[in-house]
Amino acid sequence: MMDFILPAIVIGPVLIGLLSFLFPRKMQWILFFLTNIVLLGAVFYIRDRQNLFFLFELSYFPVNKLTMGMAYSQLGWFFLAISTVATLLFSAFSVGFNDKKHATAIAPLWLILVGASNGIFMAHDWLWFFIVWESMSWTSLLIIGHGRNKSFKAGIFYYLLSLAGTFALLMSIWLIFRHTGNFEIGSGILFLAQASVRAPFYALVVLALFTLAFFTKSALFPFHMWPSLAHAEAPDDFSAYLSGIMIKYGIFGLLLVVIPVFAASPLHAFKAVSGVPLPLYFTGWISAVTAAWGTIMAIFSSDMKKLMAWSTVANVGYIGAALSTGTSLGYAAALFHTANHMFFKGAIFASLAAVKYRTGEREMHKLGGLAYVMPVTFITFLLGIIAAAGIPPLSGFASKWMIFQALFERKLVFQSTMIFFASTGAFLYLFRALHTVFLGQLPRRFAKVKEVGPFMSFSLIGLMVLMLIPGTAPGTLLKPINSVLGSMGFEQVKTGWFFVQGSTTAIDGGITTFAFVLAVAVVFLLFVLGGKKKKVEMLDNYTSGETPEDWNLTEERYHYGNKFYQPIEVLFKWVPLGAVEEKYRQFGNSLVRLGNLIHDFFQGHSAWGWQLVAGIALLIGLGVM
Amino acid sequence: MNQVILLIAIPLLVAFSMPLTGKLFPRVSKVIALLTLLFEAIWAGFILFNTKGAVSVVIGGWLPPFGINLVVDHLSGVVAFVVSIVVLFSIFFQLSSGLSKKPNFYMLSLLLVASLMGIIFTGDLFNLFVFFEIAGISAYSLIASGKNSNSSNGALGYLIPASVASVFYLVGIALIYSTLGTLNIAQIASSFSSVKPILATFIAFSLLTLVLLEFEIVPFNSWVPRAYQGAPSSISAIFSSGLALASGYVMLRLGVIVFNGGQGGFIRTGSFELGHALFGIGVITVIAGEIAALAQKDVKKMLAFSSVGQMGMVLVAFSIGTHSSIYGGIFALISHSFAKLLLFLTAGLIIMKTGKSKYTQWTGIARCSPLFGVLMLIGSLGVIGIPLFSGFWGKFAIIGSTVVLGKIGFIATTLILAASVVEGFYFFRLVHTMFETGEEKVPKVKANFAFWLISSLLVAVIVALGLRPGIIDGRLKKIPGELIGNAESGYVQAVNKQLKGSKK
Amino acid sequence: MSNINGLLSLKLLGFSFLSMSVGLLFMGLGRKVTARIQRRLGPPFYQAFLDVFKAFSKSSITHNYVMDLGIIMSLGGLIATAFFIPFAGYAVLGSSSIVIILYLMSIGYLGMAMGVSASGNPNATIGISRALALMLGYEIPIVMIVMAMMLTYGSSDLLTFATAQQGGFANWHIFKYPLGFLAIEISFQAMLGEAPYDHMIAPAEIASGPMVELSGKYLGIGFLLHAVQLYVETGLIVNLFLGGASTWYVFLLKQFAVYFTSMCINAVMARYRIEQGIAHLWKYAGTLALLQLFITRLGVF
Amino acid sequence: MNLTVLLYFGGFSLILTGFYGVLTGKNLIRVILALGIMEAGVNLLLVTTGFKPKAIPPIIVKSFKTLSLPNFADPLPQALVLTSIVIGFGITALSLALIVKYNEENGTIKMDEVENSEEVVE
Repeated sequence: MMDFILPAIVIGPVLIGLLSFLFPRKMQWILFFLTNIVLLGAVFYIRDRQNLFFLFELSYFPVNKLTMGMAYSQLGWFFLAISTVATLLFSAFSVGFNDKKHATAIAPLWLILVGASNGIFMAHDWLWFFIVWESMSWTSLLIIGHGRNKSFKAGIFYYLLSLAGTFALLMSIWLIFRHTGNFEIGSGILFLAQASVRAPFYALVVLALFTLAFFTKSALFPFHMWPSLAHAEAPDDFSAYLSGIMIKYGIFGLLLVVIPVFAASPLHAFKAVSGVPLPLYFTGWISAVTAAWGTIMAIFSSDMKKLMAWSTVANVGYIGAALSTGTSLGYAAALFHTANHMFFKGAIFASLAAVKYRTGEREMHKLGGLAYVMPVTFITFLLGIIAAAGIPPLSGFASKWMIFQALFERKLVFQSTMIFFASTGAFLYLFRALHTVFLGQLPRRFAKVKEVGPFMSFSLIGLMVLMLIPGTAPGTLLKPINSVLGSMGFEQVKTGWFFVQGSTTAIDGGITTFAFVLAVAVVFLLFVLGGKKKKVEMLDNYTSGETPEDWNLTEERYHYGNKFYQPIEVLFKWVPLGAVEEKYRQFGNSLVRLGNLIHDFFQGHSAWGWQLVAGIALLIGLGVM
Repeated sequence: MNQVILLIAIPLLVAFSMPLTGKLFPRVSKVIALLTLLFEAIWAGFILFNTKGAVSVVIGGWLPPFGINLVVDHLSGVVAFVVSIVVLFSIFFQLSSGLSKKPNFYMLSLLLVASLMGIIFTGDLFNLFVFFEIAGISAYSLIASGKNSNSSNGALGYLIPASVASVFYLVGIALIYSTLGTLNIAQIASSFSSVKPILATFIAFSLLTLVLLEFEIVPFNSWVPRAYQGAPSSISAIFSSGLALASGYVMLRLGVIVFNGGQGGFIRTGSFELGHALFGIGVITVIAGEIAALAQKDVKKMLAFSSVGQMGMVLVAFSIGTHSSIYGGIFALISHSFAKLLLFLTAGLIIMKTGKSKYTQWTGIARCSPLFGVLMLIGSLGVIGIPLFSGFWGKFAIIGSTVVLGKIGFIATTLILAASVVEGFYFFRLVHTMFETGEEKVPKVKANFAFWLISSLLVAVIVALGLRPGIIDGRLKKIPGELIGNAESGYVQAVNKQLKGSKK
Repeated sequence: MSNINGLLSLKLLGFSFLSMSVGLLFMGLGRKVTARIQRRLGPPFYQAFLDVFKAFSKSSITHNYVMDLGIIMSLGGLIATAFFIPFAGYAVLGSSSIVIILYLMSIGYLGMAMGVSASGNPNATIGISRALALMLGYEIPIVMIVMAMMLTYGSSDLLTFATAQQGGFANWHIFKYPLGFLAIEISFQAMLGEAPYDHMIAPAEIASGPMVELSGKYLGIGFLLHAVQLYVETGLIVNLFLGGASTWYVFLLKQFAVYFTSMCINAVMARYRIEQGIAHLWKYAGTLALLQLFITRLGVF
Repeated sequence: MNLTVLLYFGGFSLILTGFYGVLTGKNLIRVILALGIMEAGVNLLLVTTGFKPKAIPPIIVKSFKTLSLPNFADPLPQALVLTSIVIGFGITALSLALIVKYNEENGTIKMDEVENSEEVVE
């Protein structure tokens, strides 16, 4: 059914974004928020309307009949729905965040980005996919850059990787078009699946190009360093969007293209390890390495946004590992974790933005004790890290558990070990962030800090709810995921509202939550029954009546936060963790040097004639070759 | 179609009357020059919209090979239209800017546009040479009119290699004439395959040296950075968007119609794979141009090297010689003309108003005057080839035709795209620096109505071409068919039909 | 979800008190054992109960709500974990997924860490930081062993592992996975925070670390936390390696045997430096566990 | 040796001589002179293409009863050469003017001694 609601959810935000350039800043943010409310309605309105599409023809000579546009797909809708819900909450946060003091001019660009993002999820063909993908890239660069020199350096690094990825996408699109004669995603997958038998090398090259595009976007190894730059330097409220939603485009792409090809190609097309096709197996290892690498880097970070960016990298590693199992349990786990990560990382970044909003500080060890003055932010962050560490009964556990089940179904124990290492490490760095930012000593200069305003609190509370529900009742997300799997022709996961069947055992979120609540109730009873408690100031207890100022002791100095995991840093001293970045940097520098050399060649005097001779010689040489 | 000669004659007439009228009524003469350019644009548009296919026009009743003919087909129509608009906008910009020049400057510009039209429409190789020389003479003088110490350096740096190359070109002409007895392009095209292979290759080299030099192909293009830097920005814009476009057009004509006999596919002269050589040199140009641009701090030089890179990509497309690659090359050329024009004019205005020519000094300009940042951004997006902006469709077609060429094509595509990544880097670096919050206060840059008119038109064109390639697609898609024919191309057929018809 | 009813709640209540009392009993016995090794008389075996009662009856100081929240969360989390440990072949929740146990245990640690961090004392935080760093050392070997078993049985249910060992000593995993058992013994020492891995408490260096700021009922809960931890971790090992048990007293005996070993080692060992501790865990426990996993993986192909 | 071949040879050697001058010359005046030599060479080449031994001038006079083209010298190359010479003259004049400007700006007419200045005003 040709319907204008699909273009409306893509073009609408873009047009409103362009229009909102004309409004004052406060107005822009409100417009942004309102647009997201409408979008949410629209997205749930189109739910399950399978035959929705919007295609148009473009007159473009090299392609006979260039049809492009959008079409409803269950997979796309799932991504669209979770991203719209998250975006709405982020936008509510931003409305509060961008007051006079903190306002950035990114709202219109962000709206355009939201439109492009919706377009990606609803893409019907490669060309449309490519167009919205690329639009998303450069818009996000401008947002990340937002006029700061340091941010730009981060953003341009992201954009360079992203541009390399999009160009890889461009190449692979044409390589497929050459054989299928159209840009449709479905026929491309079919072709690749057939080619995997007839011309495996060709198919692998195309798949590798796709994978490159999606890896760069999702920051899998060796592109794992851009989030630590870009997420950290982006505007604070945008980081949540960047880390929650934008990093998932690559995952979406992998699910859209690469996975179906492996599912559709015959079994004997690729060599298999543990029942996993070799390329996927390889991808799985890359993901596992990414997870471990991101974790170690996060443990070493002292900048809270950088730390969480590295954590995002690690989480994408989990998702990638789950995808690479090639089982429907793995796909379900990946989708589930994608959604969960969207919410909990959104919550974490939002609460960090709230912290920065009130304190203006990003270095963790300069903060501390904010839990006592910003309870809502603290609880959000706490739930966020519980979810992120994969501790039941919050959402992160269910999805991490499923990831392990998926890995285990294929008996990929070594990858699982790596992932488990990352997961334990996650607990370390997450607690570090919790402690150094929210616990310990409250520095005197932050004693008057207040909880954030109603808009931001509303957003934080909303995110909390989104973390709690899927943990207790995984079915809320797994049922839609099952319909996604069904639409892609995969087996469905056995699940109820509370219950999930894995490969080795089943869990019941309801019972786990019940047990936890009951245990806490017992302890609470004990706590209440115990003796009286008295609240005293912190420095009143352990200084034994001395006045701390006398020995020059302030709260800041008494806050143990810097070099928190010094022992682990010592252990990892010999690992060249920055080697990849260093290589990129060296490459960039040598390019500039080469550029200067070429320029000197042009600028050099008295070589005018020689250049003609050289040119002709070059022509002859190349022609003979 | 006979009125096509007006495109060459009128500006020449006005130009040569300029020294006199300029002395008497300096202001009026400038307006007359501008009106002439406006007439050029309108007339070129009129001719373009009335073009149904290749038509040959004989000048003065002398048939080729003794006389000279002009040929109008879709390709020349489109290119002439774009060139005339480019020159009109640049000169309008120069005229309306604070640094307006003496009447002689406008005379030279008219001379330049006349010669560019000649280059585009002429059907005769020697005539082509003459127009190239006129274009050269006016270009050298225009560069020298720049108000900095680089201008004479730039002019000489252009003059000397170009003159050497034109001597080579004349050698080629002499050899062609002595073997085929004609200098008419269509006649040469139909009999070029009879030339001995080694001689044919030699002729091709002699002719191409000049064309590639004007087409800014590495390593022939040593004149580019200093000429662009020395010339006023409006003239740099004409070089990049007009002269390069016209030379690219000549490259396509000579390569596909003359050397290859309109067969399509890689250009071959005899047994020599000229197409492969051009393909390789094109790839080298892309890489060298983009990397050199990366290292530049001077905005005009950066834009100049970026043009070099773009021309390399177009050369790659032309050398392949398939329908879609030619289409993509022309699309890329045209969109580059508009986008680079916008970039040069905006950059020129900023340099003129602030006196700062390095991008590192541009910090915060767009904070005070955001529209300039937006203009630079849109121009950059157009040049890089980001979807929804004009450059994309050209690049898209070019990539589509290179990547399928097997292993070498794959490698070349990778290199071209890698160079495009570099291009993306320096353009966004430039744009971002403008939006950066600088420490020192930057004065607000103001522009007059003429600039806003020109820039908004250009932005409209860039965005419109990006959103709907179809608006020029109708004309462009006929071009490859006219160049590449089964037996002989539409161009050659048209001329030969006319010759045969008049013989009877 | 369907089996949540009043009876289950009662059972869980029972189990929470069971786990606490067993742990406290072990703590008392442990002190006795240590004392005897050091040729002292030592306190009576019920001393731990007395300590807890005393702690709960005294008034206590707190600094903020996070401290209360953290302390409650820690014990609650660990008790919830204890529900998942099959006791003498009986899983009260009907599920004893090892992955849940491993993850749910963290919430106890997290709560504790949060509570004592909120006390603001840097000594407490240093203790926590060490404990967490050490966690990176011992979790990995444990997980590898668990995975080796999961590979064999195709299940991640602790009860499955326990029942598979029924029918005599020869079936015990301690003989089936000797390398794994060694690895898990080393890790267990670190998990309990006993010497040579007692960096977290390290009384001489950081004044008992996490406990430094706790008083009254907070300290009482801290004791209980340790008690439940003992119950959970010994229960884990008994179920994993010592064949579980079908009767409650055998199970308790086996649990105590595990704890006894640990106390003996604790009584005679000195403390590593913290980074040495992690390195050793990886080097020895890690290598052993990896070998075990590798061997098992080869067997399963 | 055939006269045509000799002329061709002469033309090419003049071009190469001039090209050598362009390649090696540092002094701008010398480079322009070398360019002049190249142009002379190529003009010679062009004229040679229209050269025929024992040809008559290509002028139709009344005494001709019939047109006998083969005996005419080809008039086109001569027209070309004429144009070429004019253009060469123009170029030389312009370049000399530019050299004067160059000398005014840089105080030298040697190429190597000038560095590109960074200052740009428009």
